Amino acid sequence: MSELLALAGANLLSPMVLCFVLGAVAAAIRSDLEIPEAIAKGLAIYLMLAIGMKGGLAMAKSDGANVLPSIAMALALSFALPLLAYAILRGIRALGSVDAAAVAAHYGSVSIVTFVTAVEFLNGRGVAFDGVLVAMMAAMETPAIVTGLLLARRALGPGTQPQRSRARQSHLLREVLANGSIVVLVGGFAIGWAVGPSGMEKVKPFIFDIYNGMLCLFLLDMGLVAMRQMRSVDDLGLRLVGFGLVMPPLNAAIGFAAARALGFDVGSTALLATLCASASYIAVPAAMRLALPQARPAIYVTLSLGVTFPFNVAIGIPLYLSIAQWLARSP
Amino acid sequence: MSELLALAGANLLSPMVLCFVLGAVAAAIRSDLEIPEAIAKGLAIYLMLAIGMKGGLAMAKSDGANVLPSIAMALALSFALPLLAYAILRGIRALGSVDAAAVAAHYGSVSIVTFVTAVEFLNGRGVAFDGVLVAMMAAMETPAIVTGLLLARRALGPGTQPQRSRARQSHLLREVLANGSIVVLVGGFAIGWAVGPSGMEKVKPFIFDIYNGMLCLFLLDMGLVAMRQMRSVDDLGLRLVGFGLVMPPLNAAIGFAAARALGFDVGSTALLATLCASASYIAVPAAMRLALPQARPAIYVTLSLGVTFPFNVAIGIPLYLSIAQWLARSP
Amino acid sequence: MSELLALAGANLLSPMVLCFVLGAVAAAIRSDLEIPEAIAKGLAIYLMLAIGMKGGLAMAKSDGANVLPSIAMALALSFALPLLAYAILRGIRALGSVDAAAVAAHYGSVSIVTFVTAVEFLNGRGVAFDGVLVAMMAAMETPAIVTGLLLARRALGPGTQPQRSRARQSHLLREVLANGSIVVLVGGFAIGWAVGPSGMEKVKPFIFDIYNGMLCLFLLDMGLVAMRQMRSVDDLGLRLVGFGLVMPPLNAAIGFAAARALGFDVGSTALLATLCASASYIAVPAAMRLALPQARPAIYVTLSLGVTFPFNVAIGIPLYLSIAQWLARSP
Amino acid sequence: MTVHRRKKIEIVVEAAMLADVVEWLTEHGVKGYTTVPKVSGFGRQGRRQAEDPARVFENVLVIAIAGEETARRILAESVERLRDYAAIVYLSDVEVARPDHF
Amino acid sequence: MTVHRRKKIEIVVEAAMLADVVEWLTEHGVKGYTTVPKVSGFGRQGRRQAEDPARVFENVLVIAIAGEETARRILAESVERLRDYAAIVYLSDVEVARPDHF
Amino acid sequence: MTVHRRKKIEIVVEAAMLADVVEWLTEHGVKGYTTVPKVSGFGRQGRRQAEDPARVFENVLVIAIAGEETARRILAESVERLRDYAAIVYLSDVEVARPDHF
Ligand SMILES: Nc1ncnc2c1ncn2[C@@H]1O[C@H](COP(=O)(O)O)[C@@H](O)[C@H]1O
Ligand SMILES: Nc1ncnc2c1ncn2[C@@H]1O[C@H](COP(=O)(O)O)[C@@H](O)[C@H]1O
Ligand SMILES: Nc1ncnc2c1ncn2[C@@H]1O[C@H](COP(=O)(O)O)[C@@H](O)[C@H]1O
Ligand code: NA
Ligand code: NA
Ligand code: NA
Repeated sequence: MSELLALAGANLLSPMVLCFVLGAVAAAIRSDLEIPEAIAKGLAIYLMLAIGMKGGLAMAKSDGANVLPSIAMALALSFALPLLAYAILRGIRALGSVDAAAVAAHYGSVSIVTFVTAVEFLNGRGVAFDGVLVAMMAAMETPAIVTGLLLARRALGPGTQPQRSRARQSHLLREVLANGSIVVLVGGFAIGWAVGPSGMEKVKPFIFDIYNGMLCLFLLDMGLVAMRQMRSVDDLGLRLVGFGLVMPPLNAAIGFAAARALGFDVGSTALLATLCASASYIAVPAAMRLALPQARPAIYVTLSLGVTFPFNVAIGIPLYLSIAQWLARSP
Repeated sequence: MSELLALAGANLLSPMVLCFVLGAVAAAIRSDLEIPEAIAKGLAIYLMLAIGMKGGLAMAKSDGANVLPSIAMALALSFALPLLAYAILRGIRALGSVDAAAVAAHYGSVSIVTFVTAVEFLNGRGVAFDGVLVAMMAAMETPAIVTGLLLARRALGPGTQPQRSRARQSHLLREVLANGSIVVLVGGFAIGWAVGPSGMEKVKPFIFDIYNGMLCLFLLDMGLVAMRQMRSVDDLGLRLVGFGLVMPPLNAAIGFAAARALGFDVGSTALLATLCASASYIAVPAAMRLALPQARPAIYVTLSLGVTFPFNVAIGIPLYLSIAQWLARSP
Repeated sequence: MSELLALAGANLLSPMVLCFVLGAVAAAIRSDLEIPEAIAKGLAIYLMLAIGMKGGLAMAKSDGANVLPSIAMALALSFALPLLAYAILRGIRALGSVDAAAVAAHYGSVSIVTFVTAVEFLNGRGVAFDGVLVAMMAAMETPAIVTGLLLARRALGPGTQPQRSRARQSHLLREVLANGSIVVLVGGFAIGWAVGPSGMEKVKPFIFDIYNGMLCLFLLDMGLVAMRQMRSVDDLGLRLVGFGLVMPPLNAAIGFAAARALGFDVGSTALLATLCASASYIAVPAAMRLALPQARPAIYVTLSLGVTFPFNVAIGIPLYLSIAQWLARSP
Repeated sequence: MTVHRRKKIEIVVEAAMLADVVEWLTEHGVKGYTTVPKVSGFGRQGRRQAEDPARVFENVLVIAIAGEETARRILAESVERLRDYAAIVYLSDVEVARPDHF
Repeated sequence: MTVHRRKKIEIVVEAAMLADVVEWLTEHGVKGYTTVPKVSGFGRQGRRQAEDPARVFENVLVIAIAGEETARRILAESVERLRDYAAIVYLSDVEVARPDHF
Repeated sequence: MTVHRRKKIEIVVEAAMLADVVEWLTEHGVKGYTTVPKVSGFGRQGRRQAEDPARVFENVLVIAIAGEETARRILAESVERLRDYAAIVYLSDVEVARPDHF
């Protein structure tokens, strides 16, 4: 426990995490501070590209034996995790079935920013991890959406759902399969793998050296966004907020089991737990808004961005690493 | 004098200042060159964060004995400086009392970009300065607004001013107290102080190495903006333009006295004079527009951005450094 | 030939060109990936400034004897090249005379991004070139517009053209003479020249070190934009697409002759050929839309951006370098 | 000059529905439309603020000039069609000079 | 389908006043409004160009559909209320299908 | 309060023509205008999507409130003036409170 606190304390002394705190404070005192949307999107694309390239470079250096089983596991997790979230939400009577299905999809998918923060946390403590985790993150983003929609369809019954027009359907498919973040992430991964160490040397100052600084700016924005979203948390009610805090460790537990099955090292285990614990707040909301307009965005965005995201950044990530280290010591 | 010219000449040979000149030339020949607003804002946030962190890091290395008196002095200066500007404007019958109050508020506050340019100028000549100047800049931004509003209230008399609605009042308060630039600057300062040299090492390539280059882009934009604003200068009339050129050295003189009282070194003296001499053109206009709609923005924005800002960048900063060096030599 | 393929293969293994491919793939699978317009413009300004400064720095190190004849040649080429394009378009009966004149103007002018990609390609193979090429690029951007408008005026006959209002005419003149990209490029060139190696040292990390990485992001966007534009290529018809593929090598041939007349080295020869071969897709469309509204942007933007630009990036640039190397070996 | 009466249809709708609304207008045979992006607002569904990360809270304003009958049919259908979405629809009278365009 | 007549209130006003105008409309009981940001223009106060650094020269366009009486009251009050600001207000007739929304 | 009738002129036009349209409106003596940037649309000239690199496919929406006669003259002239460009023009009735402003 004291080890955990020390870890969390050390975490808070990195400029990156402090920038997140700064953003949150700025929003809390209702500052008019605003990162222009274009800058935030530009930073996100940079981070996706850099993290993809780094993962690909790591793969180029390793033997790559565990790629296929890892990705199969990621797909299975993303398909399955929404079922647990849905069962809990219905069990505690927190939401109707359509809203529950929408929320469940968010928790089966992943938050890329949470992953990036966890990677930075591991780097800061010198904990290594496998490049395949980047590919697993990409694989986990979308299957949960399918499960969520199937759950909702069952609830709505046949015929209740408005007929999808062609434009809307094709839009949804694109959202889900060719999501911009995933394309950049996977593309960066492939590039890093293909060009290898000598090719990556050419972009080292941009991709490696200034990475932490770019992350500072991005986390400043995330602090702002998360805290502003937290203002709406009161409207959720106690039961839902409790769900948003309890679901991450539960999903992380499933992640630990999966990591053990794959024979992962400490760092990879912590990252897989983080992926399972995190909830999407960009890709899945966009998909739900198109495919399931009856579900309320005020609920699913606030839960994932206003409750679960800050919980994971402040408490979850150090916790998952502690557990991964403890698991590695116990046979 | 020849020393001053040599200094000014050297100043003009840095890529940063030449980028400012380039922006001004582009605007003068009516080029359609435009830095997107989002980029300009992103650059400003980067510069605030970097300059805050650098100041905090400098504080972490020093003993910090002079922090409190310095900040108290900064607050006092910002409260008091508008009185002189107001008296002059009324004395030369350049403006009515409401417009004069609004303009006075701008000259009591500070221009962050002018400060950044001065810091870069000192760095280029190897002149050191105290990290506390960054905190002083933050402290000087808002008190002048209060003085300006009090001056205007006296002029308008009781009851004349339209009742402030709740939304507008709280908006103004936020503008003034939780201004985004100040939050980032002070936050960066706190972070730099807290994480110290070892923590800052992680973001060195972003915060230190590429800083001058980012400044190039930002000053390119400022050159454009300032020159485009200068086009409206003709409408001001001779008396006001004269005010915009004479006020900076007058306020700088007060800054020299304050610096001597605080026992500042050469670099810190030059910077405090620069802060006093500079006029706000972002935070104060935004506050005035809400709190004092009767005052004309075409006057106060043009004066601070179109007259005083270019004067300080081209002539003021080298002048204030020369004087600070001369003062240091004379007992 | 095998040498050419090897070159093209090596080209494809740089992260920069792979980012272009990634953007094209993302657009091809209809991903919603989008680089915000402000970021794209910011990157473009950065690249112009950096490439200008690098060219100026190279000039500062060389003797500069060939500057005037080179620029005179550049102006002459840009004036003359549209005549060939126009003759071909009319000869193959691909377009009416107004559309043909508009398209011809694009092929006489240059694509800055194609030039930047070529420079990066040369750097990757260690091939040197003369700084004056940057000045030649700037000189080639606008004369072709004048030729295109004269061709169109002849076709429209006197009086047919709507009277230009003052606002529109001055707008056009500004577009053409004080185009933002050119101002930054030429300004950066002048700055690099003026401050020399010691001055440029201050901005080295920003201008040199992270340049390749910034180029990655920019080419990612260009891949997206070009591939999205290629979707409209079907509407062009076979004859026009053929024109868009044959015109670049034809113009490149003229570039080789000009390079020989100027006594250029291998790298400069390849770059001049690239300039001649490339077609404008930003400056000229904007000018044509104002001055020649009867011409159809769907044709000229699709041809230059959707056909010629990707051809030059994938095939043209390695081809022109091979030829330049072959020419250097044959007396 | 003779002027011709047409109806202006204005629709404020969540950005995610833009493609759908445009398809629907086109099915009704409008000859053109104009869209204003990044619009914010307030209505039954509460505050909707453009430029959120997921663009889930962004509105767009769609304007179409069309004949009276087309406009009335679109207004009538909108009740059912946009029921689940943040959206409003309203018509007004406009005068145009070139009747063939609309 | 029966259509219902309402008034459209349109206000072009300097961006700094947006929060204030919205509060004022709400006090009058409008059930919703729409705002278009980054609008430029020209009027008695001269040229106002969006995207200046201090956002002092940016306008917004506010649209609200409301009942006739509400609209007239807002128009009448606007004279006094927006006297010192860059602003214009105008009303027009619109038809809507769902009367309870406005 | 007495209200005064004016005409609202709305013009959707390609961005490249903005300076020209504004000059033209001013020649007709309008006392003000408002411009909304980055507007997209569809019309006879096909799809026009704002934010393309060359800004060749961007529209703007220009709004001017003016007297009836001015508005009719502008509408009449628009046919000739904007023939070669992507553009539409339409008028509608509005009510204002301060007749001297428009
Ligand atoms: N009375 C109104 N006047 C103007 N705009 C409205 C009004 N009601 C709603 N809106 C706009 O329509 C969007 C959707 O409305 P709603 O479906 O009622 O939430 C809102 O976000 C507003 O932008
Ligand atoms: N006659 C008009 N038609 C359209 N918009 C106008 C008109 N007059 C003023 N405006 C808009 O309202 C803003 C404020 O007007 P003013 O208070 O007259 O400066 C201007 O910047 C324009 O955007
Ligand atoms: N019927 C219409 N309703 C609304 N906007 C239109 C209509 N027709 C054209 N527009 C707009 O006017 C622009 C130019 O139209 P056009 O010249 O017909 O291509 C289009 O890009 C649309 O933004
Ligand atoms: Na998850
Ligand atoms: Na000052
Ligand atoms: Na060319």
